[in-house]
Amino acid sequence: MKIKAISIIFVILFAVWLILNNSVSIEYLISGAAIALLISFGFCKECAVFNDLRITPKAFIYTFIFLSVFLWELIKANFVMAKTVLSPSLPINPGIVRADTTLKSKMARLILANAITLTPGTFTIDIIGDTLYIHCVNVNIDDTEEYGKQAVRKFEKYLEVIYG
Amino acid sequence: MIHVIIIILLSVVMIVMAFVAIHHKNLQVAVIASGIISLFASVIYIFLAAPDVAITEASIGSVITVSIFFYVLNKIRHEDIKK
Amino acid sequence: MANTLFTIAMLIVGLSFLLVTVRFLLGPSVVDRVVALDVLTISSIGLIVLLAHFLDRVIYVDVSIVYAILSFIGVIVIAKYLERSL
Amino acid sequence: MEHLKIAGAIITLIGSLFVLFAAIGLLRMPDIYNRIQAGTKASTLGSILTLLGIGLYHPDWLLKIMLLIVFIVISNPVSSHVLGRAAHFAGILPSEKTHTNKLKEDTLETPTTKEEKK
Repeated sequence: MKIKAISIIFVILFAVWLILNNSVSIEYLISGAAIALLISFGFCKECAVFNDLRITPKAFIYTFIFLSVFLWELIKANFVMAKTVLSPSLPINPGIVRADTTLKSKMARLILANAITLTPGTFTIDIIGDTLYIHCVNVNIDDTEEYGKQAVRKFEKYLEVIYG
Repeated sequence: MIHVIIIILLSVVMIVMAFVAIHHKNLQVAVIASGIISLFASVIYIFLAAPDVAITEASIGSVITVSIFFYVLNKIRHEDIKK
Repeated sequence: MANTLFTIAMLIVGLSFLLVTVRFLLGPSVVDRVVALDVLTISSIGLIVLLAHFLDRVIYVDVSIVYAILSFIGVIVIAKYLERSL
Repeated sequence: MEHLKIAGAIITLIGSLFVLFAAIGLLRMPDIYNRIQAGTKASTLGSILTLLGIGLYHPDWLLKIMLLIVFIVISNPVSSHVLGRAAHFAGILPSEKTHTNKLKEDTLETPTTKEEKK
């Protein structure tokens, strides 16, 4: 499975090189490919970052759905935040809640935590074991567990398909 | 016109940060303030049409210097704990 | 028309610099000031790209790419120091 | 073509307004965790919209600006998470409005990662 991680990192590095140089002439292509190959073979002896990524058509579709859901949540988050900040009474009700996750892959957990950070009123403070600790601006006093579960569930169902 | 306003604004913030860096009791706050000074200095270098100087100032002044300062502060703190 | 809107956007970003500076001066703890540094860096990326539009040269966008990568490293080093695990 | 330029300028204006909201939120929120929320969240979307507007105005810069947006989207949540963690382990308490603090309950019972590393 090492070859998959190396090839993914090679593609990413090569694309970044081409975008930064902003040209596709033959010298840039050759030198960029050589440097990207060197880096991806030299520094990816034990990198397990992309090992769990599935490359199937279903995973591609779910990646697209995940990105669109994420963008929508990001825009909604900012309008909620703007409304909270601009209202004179500052209606906040903060709390730190627990939420369990079923994802096993490290990369999937990283993406889950980042997505939660950019969604309305929540941000991940820490992950200990299988538990995420989420700080919320507006949390219901009666049902704190349910609030955290909802925030995690929203993205988990897509990430379960993309990562094993 | 807008260039002049932005340069004046950045300079005001830089002067305030310089006062903080000199007069604040807490050493960490002083280091962060000096980082902000070189951050804005590199924006002003861009106004003066010198992007290479701006890249150098941003990377050395506002990241590497701050990182080395915090590394050294960390070493000093460990020495204190041992005593 | 478009240039007027860009000028207003630049002024608004400059105003937000002043407000974040006030938070830096007030901030009770060191972490507040680091958050202020983070917001200042992110908004100065926006300012540099606006400048690239006004001076009409693409090389300034590269400066902001350097900013985006390096400021992240700076914030992580400071946070590691505060967490006592550097 | 002209409409695209006007649309880019309006998007840039909206983005700069979000940056301003981030600054106001940083100023008004009562404790450090809420400040991190307001600051990083609003400044992320604000800078994304600002960059996107410039990218619509100059379509030949769009690739570099997309790269910049990807960097910001990846790195900004990580830095906010790291700052929140640092604030918690440096012993900064949330404000009195915070009614549940599960993280504090749990880290008091078991030794934290900070202790294990030493």
